[in-house]
Amino acid sequence: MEQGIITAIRVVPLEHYLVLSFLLFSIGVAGVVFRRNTIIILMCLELMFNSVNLLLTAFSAYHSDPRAQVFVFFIMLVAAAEVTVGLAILVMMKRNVDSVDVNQLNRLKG
Amino acid sequence: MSALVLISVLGVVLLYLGLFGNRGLLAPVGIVGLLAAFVFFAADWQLENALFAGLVQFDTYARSFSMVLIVVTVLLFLFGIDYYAKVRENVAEQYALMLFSLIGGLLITSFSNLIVLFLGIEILSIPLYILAGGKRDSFRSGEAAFKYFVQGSFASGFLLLGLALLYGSTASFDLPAIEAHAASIGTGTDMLFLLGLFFTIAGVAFKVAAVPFHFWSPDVYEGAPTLVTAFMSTVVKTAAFAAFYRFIGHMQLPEAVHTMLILMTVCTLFLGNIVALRQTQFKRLMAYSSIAHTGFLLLAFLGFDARTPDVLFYYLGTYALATVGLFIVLTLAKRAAKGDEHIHIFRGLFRSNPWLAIVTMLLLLSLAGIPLTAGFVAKYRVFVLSLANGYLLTTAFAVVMALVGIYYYVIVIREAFTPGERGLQLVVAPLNWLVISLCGIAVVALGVMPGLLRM
Amino acid sequence: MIVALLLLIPFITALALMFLRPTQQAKNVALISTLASLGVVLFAWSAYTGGTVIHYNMDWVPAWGLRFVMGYDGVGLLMLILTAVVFPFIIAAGYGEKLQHPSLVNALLLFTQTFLFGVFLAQNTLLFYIFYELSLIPVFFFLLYWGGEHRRAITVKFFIYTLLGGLSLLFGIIYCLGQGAGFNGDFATIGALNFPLSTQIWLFWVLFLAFAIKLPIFPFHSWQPDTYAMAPLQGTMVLGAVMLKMGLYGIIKIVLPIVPQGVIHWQETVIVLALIGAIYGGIIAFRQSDLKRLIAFSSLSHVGLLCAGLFAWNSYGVSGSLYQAFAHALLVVCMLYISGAMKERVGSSEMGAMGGLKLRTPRLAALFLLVLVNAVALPLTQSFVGEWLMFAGLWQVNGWLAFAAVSTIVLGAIYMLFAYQRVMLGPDKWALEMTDATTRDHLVLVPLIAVTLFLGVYPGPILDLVDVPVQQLLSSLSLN
Amino acid sequence: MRTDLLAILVPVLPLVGAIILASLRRKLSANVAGGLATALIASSFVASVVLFMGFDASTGGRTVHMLDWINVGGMNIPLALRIDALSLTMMLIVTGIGSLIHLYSIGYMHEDERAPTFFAQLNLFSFAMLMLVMGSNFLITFIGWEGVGLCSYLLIGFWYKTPEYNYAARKAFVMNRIGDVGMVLGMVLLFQRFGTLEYVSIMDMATGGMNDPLMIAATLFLFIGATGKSAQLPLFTWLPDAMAGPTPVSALIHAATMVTAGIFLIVRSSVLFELAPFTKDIILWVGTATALIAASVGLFQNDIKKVLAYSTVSQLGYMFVALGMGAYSAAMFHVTTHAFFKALLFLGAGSVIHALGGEQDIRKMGGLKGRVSLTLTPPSIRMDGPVKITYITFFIGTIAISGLPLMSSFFSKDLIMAYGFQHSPVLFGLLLFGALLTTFYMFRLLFLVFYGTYRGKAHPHESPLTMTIPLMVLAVLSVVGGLLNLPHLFGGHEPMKHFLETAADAIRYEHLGLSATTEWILMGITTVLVFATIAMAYGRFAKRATLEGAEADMPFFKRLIAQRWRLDEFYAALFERPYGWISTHLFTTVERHVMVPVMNGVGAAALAMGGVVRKLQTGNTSFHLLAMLCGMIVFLLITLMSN
Repeated sequence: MEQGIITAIRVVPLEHYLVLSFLLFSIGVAGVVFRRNTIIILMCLELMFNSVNLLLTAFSAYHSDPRAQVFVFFIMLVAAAEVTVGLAILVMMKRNVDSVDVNQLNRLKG
Repeated sequence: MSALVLISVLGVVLLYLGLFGNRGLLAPVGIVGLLAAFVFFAADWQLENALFAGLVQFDTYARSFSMVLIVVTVLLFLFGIDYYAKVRENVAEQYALMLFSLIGGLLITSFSNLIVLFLGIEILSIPLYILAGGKRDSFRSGEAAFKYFVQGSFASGFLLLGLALLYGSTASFDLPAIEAHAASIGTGTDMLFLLGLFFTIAGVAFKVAAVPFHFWSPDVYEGAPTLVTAFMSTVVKTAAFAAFYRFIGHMQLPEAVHTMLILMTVCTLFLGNIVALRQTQFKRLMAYSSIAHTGFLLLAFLGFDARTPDVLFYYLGTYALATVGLFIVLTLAKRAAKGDEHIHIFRGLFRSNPWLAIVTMLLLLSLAGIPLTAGFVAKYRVFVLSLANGYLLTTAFAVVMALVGIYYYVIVIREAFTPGERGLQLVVAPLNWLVISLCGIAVVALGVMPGLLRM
Repeated sequence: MIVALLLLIPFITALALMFLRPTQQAKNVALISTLASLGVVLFAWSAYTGGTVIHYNMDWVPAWGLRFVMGYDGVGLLMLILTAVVFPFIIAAGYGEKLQHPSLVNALLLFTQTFLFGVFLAQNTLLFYIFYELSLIPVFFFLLYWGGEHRRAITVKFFIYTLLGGLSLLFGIIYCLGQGAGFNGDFATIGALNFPLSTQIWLFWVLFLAFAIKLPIFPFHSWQPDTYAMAPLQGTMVLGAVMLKMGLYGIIKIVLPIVPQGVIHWQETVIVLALIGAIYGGIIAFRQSDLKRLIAFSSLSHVGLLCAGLFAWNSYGVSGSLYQAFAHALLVVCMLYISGAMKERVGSSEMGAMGGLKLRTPRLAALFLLVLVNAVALPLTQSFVGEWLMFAGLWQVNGWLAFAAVSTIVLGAIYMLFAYQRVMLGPDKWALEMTDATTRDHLVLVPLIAVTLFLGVYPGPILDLVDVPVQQLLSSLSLN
Repeated sequence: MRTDLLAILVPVLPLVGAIILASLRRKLSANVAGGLATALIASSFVASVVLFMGFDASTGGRTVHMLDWINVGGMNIPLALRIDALSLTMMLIVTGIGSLIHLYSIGYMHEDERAPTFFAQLNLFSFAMLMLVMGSNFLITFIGWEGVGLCSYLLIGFWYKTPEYNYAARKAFVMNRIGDVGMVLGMVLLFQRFGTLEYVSIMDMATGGMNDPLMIAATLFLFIGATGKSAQLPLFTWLPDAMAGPTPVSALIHAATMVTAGIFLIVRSSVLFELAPFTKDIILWVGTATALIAASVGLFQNDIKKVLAYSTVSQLGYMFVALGMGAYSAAMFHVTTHAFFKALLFLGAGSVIHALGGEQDIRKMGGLKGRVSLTLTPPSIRMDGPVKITYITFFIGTIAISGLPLMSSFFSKDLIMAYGFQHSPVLFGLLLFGALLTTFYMFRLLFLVFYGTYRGKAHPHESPLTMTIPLMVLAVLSVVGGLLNLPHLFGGHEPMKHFLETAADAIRYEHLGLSATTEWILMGITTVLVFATIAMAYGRFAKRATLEGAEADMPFFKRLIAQRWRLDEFYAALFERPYGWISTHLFTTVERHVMVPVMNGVGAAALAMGGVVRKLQTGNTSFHLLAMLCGMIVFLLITLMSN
């Protein structure tokens, strides 16, 4: 990993990365919890994942240890897979209830 | 290694078989392949081989759980032959997805690196999202898939966060390193580490459906196709618990996390049992009962000592056996009842299919934990463990909850043995008979000679 | 060998009945099997020379503290005799009952017998517990499938309530196992447990609850009357005659040895509760109109006395209680059989539908009278010996308790005589045509009555059986 | 040893008879059964006589050990018989009078189709009674004690088709049981104190402190038992009802033998009572009260048997008075004579009832003696009454109980009254009053039944020989019975007293310290007053053709007495009805509305909880996510806090 980037990353103290990614993560969580539009929920999930990616990168830079970045790629991969599945399910849902509102689907309860 | 590769290839093979439309071969091939994998595991029993540069560690623990996973999958495939007999399309995919999911399970039972843990969980989950939606034309199935997906990815988000934080505080993904770090902390505090631990546990707890991460399970269990439900409540649950224990089993946890686990145990026991009391849909009942069992397993977690893995292994193995059998019976009854899942469909089973009724009774008694069934020994060992580690009140609470549990199982038995009424005539395919009776016999045999099932 | 036979004879017969379904022969087969076990037990008795006879002593799953130890001492042998003696008559009582699937009925009964034998043979607490719970299962199905009205609700209630006690017992046992202290669960090593008083005080209830419910003693009895009244005749017989004796046995074998100080601490409480139950049941029984329900409450009353006598915890009290347990088993079978015989003839066990039957069935009336004599514990019947010993034992604890206990002999007289009058005496209101006591009735009742009378005149055999073990028990405990 | 065998035979013979008769009760005819029963009891009478002859009082008695009964943990209670003066006396009475009454019953019951059962039970009773008197320890006595209770229950309810009879039978048994509670507790207490129940050993060990509370308690308990069995206050109301049984039963059980068990028990354990003067006082006053109350009630009874019943109760009262004063021999003496004349009277009554075809109401009798004419040449008494023998014997019985000079009761009752005077003149007065009441109602009975004009419808006829022979024998005994214990005053030397001394030490210490003159005076007073009373009774009843009207138009107090002091109503209101009420409501209220609901409540609560908690599962994904999040936050906070 090229030294320059690391130093560039290390310009900003770790705490900032922490806070930032926590913020992003929280936004993602909030979005997932409070929004009812499934597509937005998917995006917020992505947001959660990516905030973690950011965090990992920062850590890896500070630990000067590449494995975390490898992990980041894995995460991206997984996220992609999830989204595909998610969209498929979304399509099915649209077909079933003709809506993308999360709470349309609530026949199973109790 | 060989086994993992074999199973992955097997999955692909099945897909191709499906492509060329000879559905008759699917299950047989799958079963043969799985048995082969089983043999591979059995072959190199003792030796500890690390795979993928030590990301995966196939020790006795991992191997025994893997073998159980495979056996259960085989049983489910056997059942699948009859289950998918009517279905026209996408059968191959269903089998294949189960296999892929199984691989995920194998990975998380054997991980020694958190990356693998994450990947494994995802490999385990993503196929399940699809499987849950397996019945394309069924609304409920779709809903199940959707809920599972959303909540699942939500949880994996937290899991990731936890992993990241752990990495942040320990600068490593390797389990040993993390354990070392945990030990080094001792009584001191490391916020990052604590949070990381917390979120990771939360992420895993979601998979084992521990309160408060259980909300998906009743809906998904009810909505998903029965075979998939069976798969989830046996293979997935077993794998997840194996992973859970592998993760925290050897770690010196901070007191705080301990407190949280106790809390989680109590809540899970309470909610699972209490709510199950009010369930009339059998699958939903099984969902809550599985939450309840999660509670008992968590109780076993509390007292970490040398016996714990063995106890978990025994509990999960026997639980899986009983569950598989019951889900098969349910499917048959459901078929006869034109898709009804209310426990009334078992009414008068004893009059119409006495032997089936008796086996069902055995399986239910095992879940309830009545002596001379495996379930009793399992519960007994859990209590021994937790009491030996001094969780007096928690155990007492668990005992009371066990009583509650007995109630709702007995209610089902009562349905089956309600006199005077002739129930639905269930048609049992020979293969199903094979599986069911295997489960029944195993449950009793393991109850009489518990020594047979140990890692 | 004996142990193996006792467990296998009924068990295999039961399996055979289940698989072969010899509807016609079922009862005979079962009867033969029970008689065979009776023979075995009597042989064991004749061979018994005292002490604890251990037949099997092996590890089951050593790693998990499961051990398989079987044998018997005097008390256990008494219980075995009791079980073996009572069961043939219970089976025989079945000849009068027109239950469907006789093979299943008898299979279930034989399973019960197997597990009961297991309970009384087990020499390991956990093994005891396992059989203790198992014995419940066949009874559960018997009641569920052949019970009277409301059976579904009542059976489950009964099952759960009993298991509540069972699980708490399990909890206690596991707790003790966890204590190490050289206790591997065997009765032999139970003395090694030496809990501090503070522990014993709560552990007592954890262990005792199971038996308190099983017996049942006063506040825990509310499952019993309904169950007795609803259960099929043979079911009630099993419950009342044998199963509740498990409670007694368990108290002696588990509660007393594990928590002696706890017992002393709670002694008076338990005795008071038991006696409240004895009086409570005795009073209620007086106005019961259903014969079986009356028997249920009378049994509640008797059992209260048994428990009180046991907790007097001196040689008179304990041996009296054990002796009375035997008497009570025979008594319950007799009374229930008579109620069954009446139901056969009248068509219901409501005493309102009877009266003046002595005119129709003088022989049956005479038999009833003989049973009654035992029930009110007149001297020279078995019950008197037991009750006298218990009174003597209770007096040593506290005069007032003894007074309360003795007062039950009046209550007993009141309700039994009233019942007898309502069934047998008075004008022949209904003028029903009915047959007098049949050969079967005689075959069942006469031997039982003969035994009660013989053991009333010459209680030696049984008393000698329990005397030594009880002495040892008490001395060993007073050491702690 | 021959004597031992004999001793065992005495109770066993009737038992055998009972068993045989009970098992063959459908095969045998009334007469055969009666014959067999009579033969057996008679033979045990013979055996008793032989034993009596062969008995050497100086030895004090022997214990015949049959087998170990209850032998556990240091308690050893054998089945053993005690042969000594006391038990022999009672044995003779029981078997002797028993045989006579068996014989009598042959005639009395010959029409009843259940006669064999009757005789079986009568034999069983004899067995039990013999066990009672022969037992060598309290528990054996208790065997008989309960046995006679059972037989009394069976025989009172012998005609079981009549609900009232069954009720009376139950009443008798239950009241006895109430007494038995005392008896049992007494025995337990004594066992605690002495570690044995053998009479001999206890009497030896019982020494030392007067009024030792434990001794008082024990004796009081025993006395309670005695009040039950011997129909004393407050437990006597069962005895009059017990007249529901066949008359021979009333004669044997409820007059001659069973009801004296209480007295026997106290004499048996006299030593203990000597150590507890407190108890003795209580006995004394209970006895007095019973004697007077019962006698008063006797004045107004119109059922021939009820009159006799109350007189029995009152006579028993006298015996207890004697016991209370420590005059045990006097008590036993009166027991004996009372057995004679009361049996006689009952049998006579039975004969009358038999003669009138079951009529028991004396208002429907009268004039049965017919005309009695006395001729001097040749000297003879000619009577044309239908029931001569019955009349004569009944007459003898009446004067015997009234204590006319030289009759048996003259000695026995006067002895008691003399002791009473020695104790306190007041007591003497009371006893005298009681005696006069007795005389009055007995003669009232006599006159109303045999004198005046016949008021009934049935045609009287004399009873068969089997019935009259016992009457005559008993009549003789009632006359000469006094000789058994002839006081010094009349040149006797109280043989019975000295005989009984050998069995019960306490008797040695009883001593009548009155001067001869005092005794003469007392006797004189008594006799004079008795004759006066008879005259009064004669004046009121002898010529009567009709009787005073119903109780309704009596003055209050008189009515109260006529209605038996309303004791039955009192007990009914105080015990029977409340008991039933409690029984019902314990079930309907406590059991059904507390016990069961509480049990079900727990389950219901759990189910309800489930109903609430399951609401969390709304099936609404957003909510699930939110709930999950909140749960997680809560957990997180807890984690962080506990850190």
